[in-house]
Amino acid sequence: MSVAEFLDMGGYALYVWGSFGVSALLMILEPIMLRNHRRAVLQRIARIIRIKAGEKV
Amino acid sequence: MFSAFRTLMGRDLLLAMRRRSDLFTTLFFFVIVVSLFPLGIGPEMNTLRLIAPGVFWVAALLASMLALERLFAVDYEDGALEQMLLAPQPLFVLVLAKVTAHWLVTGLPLVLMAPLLGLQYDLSSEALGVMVLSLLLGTPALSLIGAIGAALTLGLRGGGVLVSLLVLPLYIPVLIFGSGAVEATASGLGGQGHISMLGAILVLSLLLAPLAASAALRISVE
Amino acid sequence: MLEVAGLACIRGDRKLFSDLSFRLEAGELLHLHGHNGSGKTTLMRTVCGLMKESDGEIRWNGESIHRLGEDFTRDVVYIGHKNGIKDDLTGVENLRVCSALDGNPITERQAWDALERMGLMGHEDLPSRVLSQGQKRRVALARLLVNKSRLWVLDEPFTALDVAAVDFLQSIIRDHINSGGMVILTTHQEVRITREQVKELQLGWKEVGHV
Amino acid sequence: MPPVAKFNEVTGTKPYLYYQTPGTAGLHYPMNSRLINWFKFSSPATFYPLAGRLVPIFAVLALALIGVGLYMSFFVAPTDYKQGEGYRIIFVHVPAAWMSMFIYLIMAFWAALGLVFNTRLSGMMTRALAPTGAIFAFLALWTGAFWGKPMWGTWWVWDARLTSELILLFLYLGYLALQGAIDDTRRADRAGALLVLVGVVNIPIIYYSVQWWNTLHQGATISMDNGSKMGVTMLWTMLIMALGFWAYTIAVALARVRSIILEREADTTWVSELAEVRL
Repeated sequence: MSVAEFLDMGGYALYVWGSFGVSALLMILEPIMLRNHRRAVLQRIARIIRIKAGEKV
Repeated sequence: MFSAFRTLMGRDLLLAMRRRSDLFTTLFFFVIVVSLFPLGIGPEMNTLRLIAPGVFWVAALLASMLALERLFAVDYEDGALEQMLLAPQPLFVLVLAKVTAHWLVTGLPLVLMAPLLGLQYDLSSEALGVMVLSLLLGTPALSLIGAIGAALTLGLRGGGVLVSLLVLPLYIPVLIFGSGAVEATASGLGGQGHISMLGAILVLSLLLAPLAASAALRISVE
Repeated sequence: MLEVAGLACIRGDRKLFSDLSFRLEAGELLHLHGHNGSGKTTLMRTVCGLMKESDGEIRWNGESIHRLGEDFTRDVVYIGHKNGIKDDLTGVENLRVCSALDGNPITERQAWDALERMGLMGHEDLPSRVLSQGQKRRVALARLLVNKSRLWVLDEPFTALDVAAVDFLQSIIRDHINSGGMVILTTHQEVRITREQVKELQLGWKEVGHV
Repeated sequence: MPPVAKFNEVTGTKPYLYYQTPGTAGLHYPMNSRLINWFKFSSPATFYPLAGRLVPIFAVLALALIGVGLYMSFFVAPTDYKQGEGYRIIFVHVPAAWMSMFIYLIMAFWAALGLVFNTRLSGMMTRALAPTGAIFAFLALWTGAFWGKPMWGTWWVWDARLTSELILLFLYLGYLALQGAIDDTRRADRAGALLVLVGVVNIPIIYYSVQWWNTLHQGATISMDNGSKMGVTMLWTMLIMALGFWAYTIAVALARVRSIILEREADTTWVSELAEVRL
């Protein structure tokens, strides 16, 4: 089964790759957004600690 | 317990009487929305007769949702809701009283107005009868389910739109069986099955909705 | 008899107070002090059962108030910042509805007398929205005259009241205390009640250099 | 550690009570409240490292399962005699639909737990699962539409299951909107939990009424799955893909609950001592 044939999906290329593609896209996007959100939260906490430390010292 | 029910319902009806204008806003909204469709879709009687059940029911749904926000909000602002929570009566009885009063003010007028509007859509008398019956069973269920949404979104900014987003999915069975009943009768199939389902949903919401709404009130007042 | 043990309350993510314990017997008044935002109102609403405490126990006559439920709320009357009266109803109607909901309905006559004693002569049957803030407060406080609850929880009861009303309210509280009732209140004014019946509770964060 | 200034005001003859600053260890910490406290308060603190260890495990498991599933759905599963290659979309559509329903039930479980035991962790779990559930509901609709177009020529088919999936998406959006509208975390958790429970009670009613409505209007001519006969390999592929999605959900949900815990416990001592915060 040549690559071209595989990509063509028996004429249903748009629909098959449309579904699989969007699913893959969302299931990759979600972890990435999560990691960014986590990094932002960590930075905010670090800043709070620095402010608190700054105030006390 | 029953005296508290009567007292609170009497108070709410008295309040509604004092503010007569609010009484008619829901009714006018229903009448206007129902009258808009023929203008939008065209005066052709056959199509109107076909879409009448759906139009009436969607309009009733939107009208009851419109009035939902005020169900607890006024009491929340002036502190009467706190006193209700602290009253030595089971809270769900008080919630039931308030929802009954709310239905009498916003739901019942729709039911009474439906036959009149039915003439605009040239509905057969039999279909009109089932329409009134389905609205009579359906609108209390809408108020009850809506009370949960109103209690959950108490005091939130953008509460009105939020209530509709929370409550609409829960309204769908009532809509389906309500308009289905009328349509079945109009097409001669007989709407008995739908009406009984509507009654079942009403009984279910009569039992569960006040409990859920009281729990939601306790959460929101905190 | 009200008993609170190890109470802790969290507002949002801020811990207001923790490990708070006190006891209130019949014929005693608990006077809450504390700067704004120190948790006075939160404490009162938690004691009434309006809010859920995050830790600790509140017992009324030895039984947790959550288990007692309505039996506890029957003995409590709470008057917070909001008056809890409807603007479209008259003073008399408001009073009768409130007392009916509290479980002891009163006659029209009793309502009129209570409002007169509160100094609302001539204003009893006006819709509450035309009354001034002080008069609305009097309508709300008139419930204390007709109420049979033993525990009064009053949040800033004296605000918006003129001198005459404050004196009258002080006398009602004194009578309630002497007849074996209990009161928890917050006020920035001085409470003129005999020393041995008053308990003070200071709330608020007292850290070094903290106002 | 700020000095513990106990503010002790004794007036009147009766001895009175004291109050102490928050956040510091209680002077006397009675045994029983320590146990209750452990379960209620510090469970996020102990759960955080536990979740940290689980996330990579489930992530790898998800990748492996989905990899095998994809391979099987393209190369192992035979071409369908009637629908040709287009039917392969069900290997994503059906697992996504299953997961969207399954996640809502798990949210209901955590919601019930949260309301009954008043633990803070369950509220966080419910909130952590919601976005993933909403994504799967959307994916189920998207792939359903992409499958409907070649089969019936229209993007949207008012089929009973697709309509119920749409309503499920509305329930998810309602939950997310409610969470967004409430600032106080305690109220948001408890209100959200109640909404999920009310929703879970309504799902069978909604599904049944949509089913009734669908058969009433069109009869059962068009329905999603009576097209291709369910061969064994296809069933296996779908199961593997579903397990892959399931592992993916756990990994994502645990990761999200960790950042929720961090957000909510930002000013506690155990968070400030965390390694990741130090660097």
